[in-house]
Amino acid sequence: MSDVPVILVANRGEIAMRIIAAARRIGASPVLAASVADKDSPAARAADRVIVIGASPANQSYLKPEQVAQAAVMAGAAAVHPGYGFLSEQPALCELLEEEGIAWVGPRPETLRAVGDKGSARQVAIDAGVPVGAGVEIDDPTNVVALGEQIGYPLLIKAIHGGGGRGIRLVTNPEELVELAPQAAAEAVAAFGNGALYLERYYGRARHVEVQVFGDGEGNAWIFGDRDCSVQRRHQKLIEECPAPGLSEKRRQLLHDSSRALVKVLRYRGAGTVEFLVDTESEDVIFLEVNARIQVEHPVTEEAFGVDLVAAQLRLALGLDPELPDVGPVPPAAVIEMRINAEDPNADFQPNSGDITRLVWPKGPGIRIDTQIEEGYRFPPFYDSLMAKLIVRAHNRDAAVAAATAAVRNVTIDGLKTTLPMHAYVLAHPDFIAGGIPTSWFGPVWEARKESLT
Amino acid sequence: MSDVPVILVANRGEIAMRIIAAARRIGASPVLAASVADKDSPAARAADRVIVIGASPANQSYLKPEQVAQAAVMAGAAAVHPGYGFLSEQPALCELLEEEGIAWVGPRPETLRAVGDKGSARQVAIDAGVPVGAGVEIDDPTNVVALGEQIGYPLLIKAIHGGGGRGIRLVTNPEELVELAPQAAAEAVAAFGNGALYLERYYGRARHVEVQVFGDGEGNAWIFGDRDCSVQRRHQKLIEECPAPGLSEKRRQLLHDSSRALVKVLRYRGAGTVEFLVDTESEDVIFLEVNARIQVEHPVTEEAFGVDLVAAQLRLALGLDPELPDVGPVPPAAVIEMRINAEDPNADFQPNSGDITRLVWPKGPGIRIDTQIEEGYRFPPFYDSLMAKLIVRAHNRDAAVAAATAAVRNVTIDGLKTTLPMHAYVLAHPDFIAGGIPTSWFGPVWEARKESLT
Amino acid sequence: MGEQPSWQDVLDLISQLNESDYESASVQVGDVSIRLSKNDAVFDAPTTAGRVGAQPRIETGFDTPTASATQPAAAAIPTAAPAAALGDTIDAPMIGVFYRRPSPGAAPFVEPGQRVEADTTIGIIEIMKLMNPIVAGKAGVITDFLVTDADAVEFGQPLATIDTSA
Amino acid sequence: MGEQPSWQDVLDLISQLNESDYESASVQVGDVSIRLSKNDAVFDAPTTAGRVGAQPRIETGFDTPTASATQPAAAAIPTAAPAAALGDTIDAPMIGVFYRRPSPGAAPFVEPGQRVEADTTIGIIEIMKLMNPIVAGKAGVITDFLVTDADAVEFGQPLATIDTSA
Repeated sequence: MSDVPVILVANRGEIAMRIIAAARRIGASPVLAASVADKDSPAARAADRVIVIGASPANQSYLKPEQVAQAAVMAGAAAVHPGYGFLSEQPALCELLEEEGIAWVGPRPETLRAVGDKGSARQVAIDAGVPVGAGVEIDDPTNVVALGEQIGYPLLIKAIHGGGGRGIRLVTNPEELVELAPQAAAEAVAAFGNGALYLERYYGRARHVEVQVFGDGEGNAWIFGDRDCSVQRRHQKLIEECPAPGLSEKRRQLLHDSSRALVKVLRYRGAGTVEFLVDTESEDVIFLEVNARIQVEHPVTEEAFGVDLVAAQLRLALGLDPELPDVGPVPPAAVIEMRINAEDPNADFQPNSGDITRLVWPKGPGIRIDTQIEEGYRFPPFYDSLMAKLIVRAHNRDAAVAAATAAVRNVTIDGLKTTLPMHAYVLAHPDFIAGGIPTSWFGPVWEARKESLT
Repeated sequence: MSDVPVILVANRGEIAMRIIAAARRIGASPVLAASVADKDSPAARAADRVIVIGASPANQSYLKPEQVAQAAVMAGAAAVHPGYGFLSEQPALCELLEEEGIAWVGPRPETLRAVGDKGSARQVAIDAGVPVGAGVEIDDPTNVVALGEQIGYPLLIKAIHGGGGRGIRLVTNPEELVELAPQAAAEAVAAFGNGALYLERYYGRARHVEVQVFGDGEGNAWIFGDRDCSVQRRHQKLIEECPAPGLSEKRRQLLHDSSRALVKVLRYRGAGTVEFLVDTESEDVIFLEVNARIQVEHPVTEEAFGVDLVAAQLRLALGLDPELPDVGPVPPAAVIEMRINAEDPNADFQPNSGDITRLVWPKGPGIRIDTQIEEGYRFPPFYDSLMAKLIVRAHNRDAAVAAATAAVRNVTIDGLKTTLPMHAYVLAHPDFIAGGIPTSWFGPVWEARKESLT
Repeated sequence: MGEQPSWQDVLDLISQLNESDYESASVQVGDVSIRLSKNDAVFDAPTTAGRVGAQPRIETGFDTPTASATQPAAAAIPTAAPAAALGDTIDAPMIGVFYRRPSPGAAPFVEPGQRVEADTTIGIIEIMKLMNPIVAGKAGVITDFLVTDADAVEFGQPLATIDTSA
Repeated sequence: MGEQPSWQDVLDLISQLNESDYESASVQVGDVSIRLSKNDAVFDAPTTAGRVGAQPRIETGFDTPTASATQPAAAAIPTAAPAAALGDTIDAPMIGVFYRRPSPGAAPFVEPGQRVEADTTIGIIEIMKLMNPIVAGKAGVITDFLVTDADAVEFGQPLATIDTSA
């Protein structure tokens, strides 16, 4: 066997390029497992070899564990990096590879299972002493005042057997609760055949803040600060930044300590993210979930701390020292990432595909572009709409916002509609500039802009 | 007049690209003053307009102040950025532009004059209380012991009327001095018609350390740390890094304070560099010169501190706030720049030109490439051999050296001989890895390598 | 040329020529001949009979009944392929290891020269220990196998050639 | 040629020719034949006569004496068309402002239709207040001025056309 380990890249697009770069960084040989649509892609050209695993639709290629595993065997891979999405958090591929003695670049399958389910993830968090959202079942819908006090207002009444947004009521005070609880129980019986209800605290103006962790698999953790990902549209992140602006030292410490405790409880292996809801109207901090993979927004952390998380993932998977430093809770720089999607922000973010006829990226200090696209690239219709990530670093947040604004202005992508106009708008908005907007901010602001234009 | 100011870029190659990027960063319109050879270059395509100022040889184009000034007038330029080299430190172009009311992106002409001459620069340094090299004229060649003590050993005896390396003798102790001084005087009479001699301290194992300054033109200074540029071949810098490794706090403070004093004395305007010789065998720190321009190696400072020095230069020249932060003496990152020259390191660094048939850059966190070259670019024979600067940043020096090593390994430039093999060699050398090598290190080490290969 | 261009090769060439600056082009390799014109002002030779206005024109040299048919380039991409009978292949429907025999030592499912129907099993692809029978997918005579027994194959890789006109 | 070109070779050649300055080209190697034209004014003749062994053969469509010469590809590149006499220009030897008159209101140095010698002054270029007389550089008849009086000109910019055959 050659002493150059083969890394199978089981993904596409910008993250495939990123994993290939990390493989080259550690002197490994990247092999791409590609669908037919991607067999001549820029990532395919960047890899040492391409193995076509299936047809263009993801459910016939990138989502097939046995096809990826077969490619790993054929490639003689020492490790498989699943990127994000696709099979990255599925124990299935991980276990198939284990049988073949091929390393999985990610946590153990039992970790994937433990954090993959909301209920068990919540239990893990409770075990680790991490704050979780208050929730309580209603025994008697006519006797709810004490429960309401216990949860706090505003709160949501949810039908236990409801789902998909049905059977949920927002309650802002005890009077409403007393009035609505019996009603909701009756409706739940009618709608779901079961009147069981529970109460949950409602955070209408909370931020999405997450912590980047890296576990050695034995309970020890590196913590690489936090990211704010509150610029969201329908739970899709649009802009991320590191560090999260305006966090008090106390809150930051709670987030970081909680994340460290989770890594310890899970004996977490490799890169992961612990997501929290950070309320702007109370001091509450609530655990949301653990993302057991590298995330789209990992570059802001890399640039802020001067580390290579993907190379560290590969090293750890190969049994090597991940070569990561111990760092402080706040990085010495501010970094913003803008997701450039092939979506038309002026037409309800409708995705589009086609040929990129002209492409110019800004250059200069602190600018990083993670992408697969290039001039002449035909952006395919089969996969998600992320075209590129524009990452900008500066000495502090104000400078980073200014640099990001200039960078967005100096991108040219012809041939497709992109989310660039949305970025220009957000970066210039006083609320964003002030920092600390909640996840509920973008939707109505963008709607209001649209109305002001018509 | 439009409210988008025009910046005339009076240079070529990678620095033209850099200035164009900075102009775009501040929302200005870059116009390139190009020779015929460069009129279709990547920089020409990146600019909003190209003005052909003269024939391909630099002395018929880039070195002609009146041609550049004429282009500035024709472009309606608000400011002219001269880059480095060419006319960047010549008062001539600066003064022609002043007459036209066009701003010069650089210090005042009197500053250029004051620091452009070794003698006057030394006097400015003395006035500013900056340590200069000990030197003393010999009155009586038979009575030199006291003078020798005053200078310290080793020292050089130099004929005042000598030059070009002639009439210089290295002396390591008083006995040699007593013996050689009369001889040298006699020889100087014979060779130069004048026996006048002086003694100068000799530093055979000194480092080249420089300080990045930025003056507001009224005596106030920003200091952006220091750079080590000691990997040199025949006074040509090959590798630069920020911060200079292994400097004691005391030495660093002396360098920074001296540089600040010079900015104050000169009421220095814009970006500049103060170069020092830092001895490795004594505690001596000696002022060498002020480079009154942006330097080739400015990116290491930009990446280390998260600033945009070229954009700051442009802003200041346009009468705006340069938007620079106050920073500490040591940056929160380590950055290394490798100059990739079109030279064959295995053939005495002989330059070559021709078509770049294949070009692949490494990607990933902390990597920045400053270049004009691209696949298919015909590297011209008319100008200097700098093709690209590969800049790598990491959280500390060890990580930066490792990242730089991987980055160099992952560059492919086909069609020309480059200095990449030299970089790979230096980055892997224990002396370089340890840090703090003197400028005399590279020459013999590279020679020894060559001999070991044959 | 040692090998004849495949139908895909021809399509690729046409696509490349279409993106080129050439107004017209003529390429002949062995018995494959391609002539294209963006303005139709050329090819006054006997072959130019039956032009369709200024449409690009493809002439294949394959000796099939459709070979001299004039048709627009765009239409030629997947449907047009009047499936040159001799060049037709059976492609791997999945990644895996291809076996021509039901078990080691057993006789191959089919041999070159043998006639198959669309549902005839011509081999097995093993993917992560799961055995998947591979059927011919079309009727004809297997002319050759392009992979060796127990070769790893990728999705879409041609396994065998089949003469569907036979 | 020792071996037949591969299909990839053919594609590469077409791509290379596309980036070349040729208007048209015809290459035949063994039984591989490629003919390309960017302007379509060719290929009327029976071109396949006169093969030179197995050498690649390129036929350009220029109707000049060299057009039908057989030569290796590399040699053909810079030896371009014999400079059409009518298209000759007098180019600015420096950047600046071009004046056709010695002073405002004065008569122009030369007018179109006028014969000049190599050392005839045809105008002045002012660069940063320095006036530089511009001479024709070649003998002939000035046919036209391409810049207006007091236009800013760049180095190498054509100032006037000259008929050197007149």
